[in-house]
Amino acid sequence: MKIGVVTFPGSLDDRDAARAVRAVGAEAIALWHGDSDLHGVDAVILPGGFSYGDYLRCGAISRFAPVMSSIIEKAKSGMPLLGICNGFQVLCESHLLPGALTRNHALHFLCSDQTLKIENNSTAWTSDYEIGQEIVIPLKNGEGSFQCDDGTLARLEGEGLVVARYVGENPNGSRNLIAGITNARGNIVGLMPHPEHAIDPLTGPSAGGLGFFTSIMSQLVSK
Amino acid sequence: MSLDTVDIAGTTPERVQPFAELGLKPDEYQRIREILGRRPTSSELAMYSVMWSEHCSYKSSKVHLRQFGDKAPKSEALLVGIGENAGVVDVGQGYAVTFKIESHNHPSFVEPYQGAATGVGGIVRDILTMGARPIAVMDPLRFGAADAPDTRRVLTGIVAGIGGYGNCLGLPNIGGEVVFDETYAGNPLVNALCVGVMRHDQIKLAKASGAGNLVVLFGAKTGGDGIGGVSVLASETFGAGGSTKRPSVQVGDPFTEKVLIECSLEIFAEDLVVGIQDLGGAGLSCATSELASAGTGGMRVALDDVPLRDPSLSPEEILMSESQERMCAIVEPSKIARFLEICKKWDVTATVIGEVTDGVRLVITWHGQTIVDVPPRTVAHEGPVYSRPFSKPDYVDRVNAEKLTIPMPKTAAEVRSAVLQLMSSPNMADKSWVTSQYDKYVQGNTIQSQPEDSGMVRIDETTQLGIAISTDANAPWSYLNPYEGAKLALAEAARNIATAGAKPLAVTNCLNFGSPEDPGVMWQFAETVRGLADGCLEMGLPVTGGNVSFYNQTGDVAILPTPVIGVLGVIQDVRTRTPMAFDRPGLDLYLLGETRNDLAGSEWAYMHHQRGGIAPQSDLQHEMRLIDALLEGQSIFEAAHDLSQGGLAASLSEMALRHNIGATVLLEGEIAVELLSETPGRVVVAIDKGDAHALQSIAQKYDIAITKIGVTGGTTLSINDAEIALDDLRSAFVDTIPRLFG
Amino acid sequence: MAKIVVDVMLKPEILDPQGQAVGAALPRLGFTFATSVRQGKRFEIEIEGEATPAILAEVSKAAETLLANPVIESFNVSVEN
Amino acid sequence: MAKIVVDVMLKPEILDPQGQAVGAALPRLGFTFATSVRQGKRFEIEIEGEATPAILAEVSKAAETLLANPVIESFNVSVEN
Ligand SMILES: Nc1ncnc2c1ncn2[C@@H]1O[C@H](COP(=O)(O)OP(=O)(O)O)[C@@H](O)[C@H]1O
Ligand SMILES: [Mg+2]
Repeated sequence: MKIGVVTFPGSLDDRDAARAVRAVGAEAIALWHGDSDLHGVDAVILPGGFSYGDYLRCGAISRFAPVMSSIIEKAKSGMPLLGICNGFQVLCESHLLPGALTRNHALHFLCSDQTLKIENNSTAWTSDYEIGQEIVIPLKNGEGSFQCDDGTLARLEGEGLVVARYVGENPNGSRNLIAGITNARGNIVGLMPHPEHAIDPLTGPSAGGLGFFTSIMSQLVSK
Repeated sequence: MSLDTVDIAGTTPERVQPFAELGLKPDEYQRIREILGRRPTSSELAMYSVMWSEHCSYKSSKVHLRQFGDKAPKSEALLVGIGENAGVVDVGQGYAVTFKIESHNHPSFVEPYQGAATGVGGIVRDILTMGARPIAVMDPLRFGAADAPDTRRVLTGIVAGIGGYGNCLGLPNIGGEVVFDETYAGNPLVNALCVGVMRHDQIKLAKASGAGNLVVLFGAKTGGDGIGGVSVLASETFGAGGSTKRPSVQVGDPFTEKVLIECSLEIFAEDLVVGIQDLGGAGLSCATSELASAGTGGMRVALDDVPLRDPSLSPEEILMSESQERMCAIVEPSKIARFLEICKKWDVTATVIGEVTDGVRLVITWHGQTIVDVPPRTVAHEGPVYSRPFSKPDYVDRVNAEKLTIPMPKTAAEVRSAVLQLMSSPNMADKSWVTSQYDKYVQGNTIQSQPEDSGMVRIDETTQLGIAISTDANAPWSYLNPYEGAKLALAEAARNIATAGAKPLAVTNCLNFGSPEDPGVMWQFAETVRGLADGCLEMGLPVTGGNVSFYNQTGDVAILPTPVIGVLGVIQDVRTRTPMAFDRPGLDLYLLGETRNDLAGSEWAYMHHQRGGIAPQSDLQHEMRLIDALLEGQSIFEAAHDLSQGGLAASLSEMALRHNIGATVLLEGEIAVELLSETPGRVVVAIDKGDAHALQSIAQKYDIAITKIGVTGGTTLSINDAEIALDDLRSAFVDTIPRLFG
Repeated sequence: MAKIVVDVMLKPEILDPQGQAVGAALPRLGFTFATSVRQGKRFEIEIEGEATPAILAEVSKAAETLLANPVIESFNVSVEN
Repeated sequence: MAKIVVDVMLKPEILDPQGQAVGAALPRLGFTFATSVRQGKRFEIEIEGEATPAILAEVSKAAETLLANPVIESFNVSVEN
């Protein structure tokens, strides 16, 4: 199985995402922002970081990278796509997912070990979790507050498109404690915290993030 | 605007030049004239003045810093020593590690966010320049009193700036310090450490050799950043109205630096450079003169080829600009095409601005006219050297003679309240409000970070080889006795490495002091360097580099002498490291080392506004035996935590709160001393009951006193008959910093 | 040469923590004039030649696709003299 | 009720990485109108009653101490109608 990991200028967690992909036995394929060829990958991860410095709005500039046009097209026809942190921001800016990620309500970068509750295990990336399962993975960003209008929020909740929610105090002001969402088809997932940094308790708070990567492996294998 | 050329300088010896405004003394200016055999051009004057400044030339500190070389211990680990951009240490398995601390104190007071941000940017480029991939940063910080009005502005800006830059570069922040003391009001200290790793054969040096090789400037375009002083020169030389306003504040662009890092690493991997230098303080003046003087000697640069952000810059200003995110490389002509291709891939501006010549002079032209023609060594290395007068200041004997009058808790109620008070004091309180603004996970190799005793990162995912770093300073002790203070800071940093199970290997330092023109401050400095050099020799740890920051004073009040010492260690298998805190009940707690009445300079004394008394005497032989004992005992320690500020009370509190597991402790002797004294050379360890024998035999082997002090478990920290609920301890510990700065 | 300004503000229904923080800080410093503060972005764009209607239309398109995120922000284009 | 606007921009001689990033992105999207882009902040402040000269003076003071950092930024206060 081949999973692509995109590197934009300013991507930071691309190596970590690739490490997590290898940890579940898949092949990690490096995709370059300027190259629209997806090299036959079965799924794509948009990693964390500060693409283009995130100087305008997070993800606003990367959305227009050549690689994104291919990814958007494939994802619309069902290719699994996971956006982590900056990747989630890119997904919202690309309108593949609704809403937007805005400044944390405390107005500074926050790096913490965050408890999440999995709310939807029918996506391509969360099938190995139980509904209601709690995991602890790193949250680290300056603009992670999920915002959308009331109608969108009602739709996300009504259709069960919330994938994960923060447990405990709201870390950043996200509406309804939303940490991650999916599209109706369940192939595209955006998640603010970093599962790729929780694949080994030696270097992360737990191995609780590994499920995102084992999930996609089982999905791809069973296809 | 008329251009001042070498030709004109030769025919107008009488022209009055604004050397004093540029910080040069009359005799220094005279020396430049002697070196050149004529008056300098305005561009040459710009270069000499900035390169002969205290910051770049180390003119007041050089005579003392020589001791690091003279007293250097034999070390097989040292691959590159003092003098290059950063020292390089062999950590085995073919890996080389480079690390260094830099200060960015003054700019961070003027504009806290940008000052701190560009401080991180600068040290990261130093590490990159050695050929290494930067893998982590640390940030020892000092601020004025926590409740002083300006501290909020300074602290919040500095912390945001360090996070803003480091996070965007993708460098985990693995440790640092946050210390408050009145003397830092108006003089905050921002010291930034970066560590990088490479293979032995990838080490790069800053030298320009091989006539015909090209000089390439790459990275950000040059603007008028950080050249406040030289505008004087531009205006005085070029008549009224010639100079525009130049910012003295540099603004950082971390995205450009991140791209520059990746671009440079790709260039290094293909072995495309002969030499390389980053542009930091003194910008192109520094890079060209240092590269040339370390090489075969000659270089020619066409300054008008430098890409500019602000086209109105004069040549003098271009030479002195401190625009960030720039590098200068020496490239063989056959490799330049590939070099430029990689730059293009990363969208990095790269321009050939000159070449190495077989001459012995650095020649710089501006639209074909020669504006600089100098022997590069005289700019880079042969600046003035001062043996500034120093003498022991009067305060020392006076404060050493002072008797401490501080409360000494005795009853259970007094002990309880003392511990709560201590742990809620700004210096001891939980710093996670600060450290949670830093990414500690990026790169996926962080094994330990805040609040552990040292930062630890893995450098090989297969063999699990890792390194650990700690930075420490104890300014109150240095104030009482700078010689001992330096040794004690060294010992503490080394101990913090060893508690985690890493073997100390090498030292870097950042020496923060007041004005060197004050003989008392100069004495503090001289004593500090002597202490550090002696300490390093005794402990067998080479100093690989460092930084000196003088003039940290407001009026005639200097900061406390603050030598920040960084120690690097190696650990063969990071999975075996010892964490600072126990994570289960039923373990036995032991104190390694002896407790004496060392309250002078302690946090408890500081909280009661007492600075007097006599600093503890270092015992480095004991420290070395303790380090050996810690390394040998690593496999039986469930936890090990250094005792420093706040003594045993602080260490036990920190251990208990980490995983919310209490402890019951019984102490003999005077309880206030047992809990609050800061006697160096002590560590608390937690072991399984079954390992008591093993611990005893290690202690015996290394002649380390051990005392069983208690057991882990419960929901309180009980000390003799005092009971402190962990919940109460936690609120005391965690509320202070957010209340002050949140 | 002309200067075109694009102002981008969060839509009124979207939470603005930056504006709120400023609004809370002002009275602490003794400034009591504000009943509400919102914070947005201002882009100053220099162009060669005149700000013709055609160019302004282009700028609006750029604002819509890049400078603002229409999901949460609104924008306004004006010419500075 | 009146609306006062404070525009804060980096001084021209100060590096503006944000504006630079936008300036570089525009042509990649086919927008070629800009010769330079600078990015700053816009504060919209609502007050009760009129924007009297006294209040505007207060706002300027607030801009100088809080909204802008005079070391690197300049600001402009105006009244919106
Ligand atoms: N400015 C900072 N940046 C990063 N880490 C910090 C900073 N200040 C403190 N820390 C971390 O917080 C922890 C506790 O700090 P401190 O009390 O100074 O440690 P110690 O008692 O070992 O000297 C350490 O892990 C230290 O590295
Ligand atoms: Mg310590």
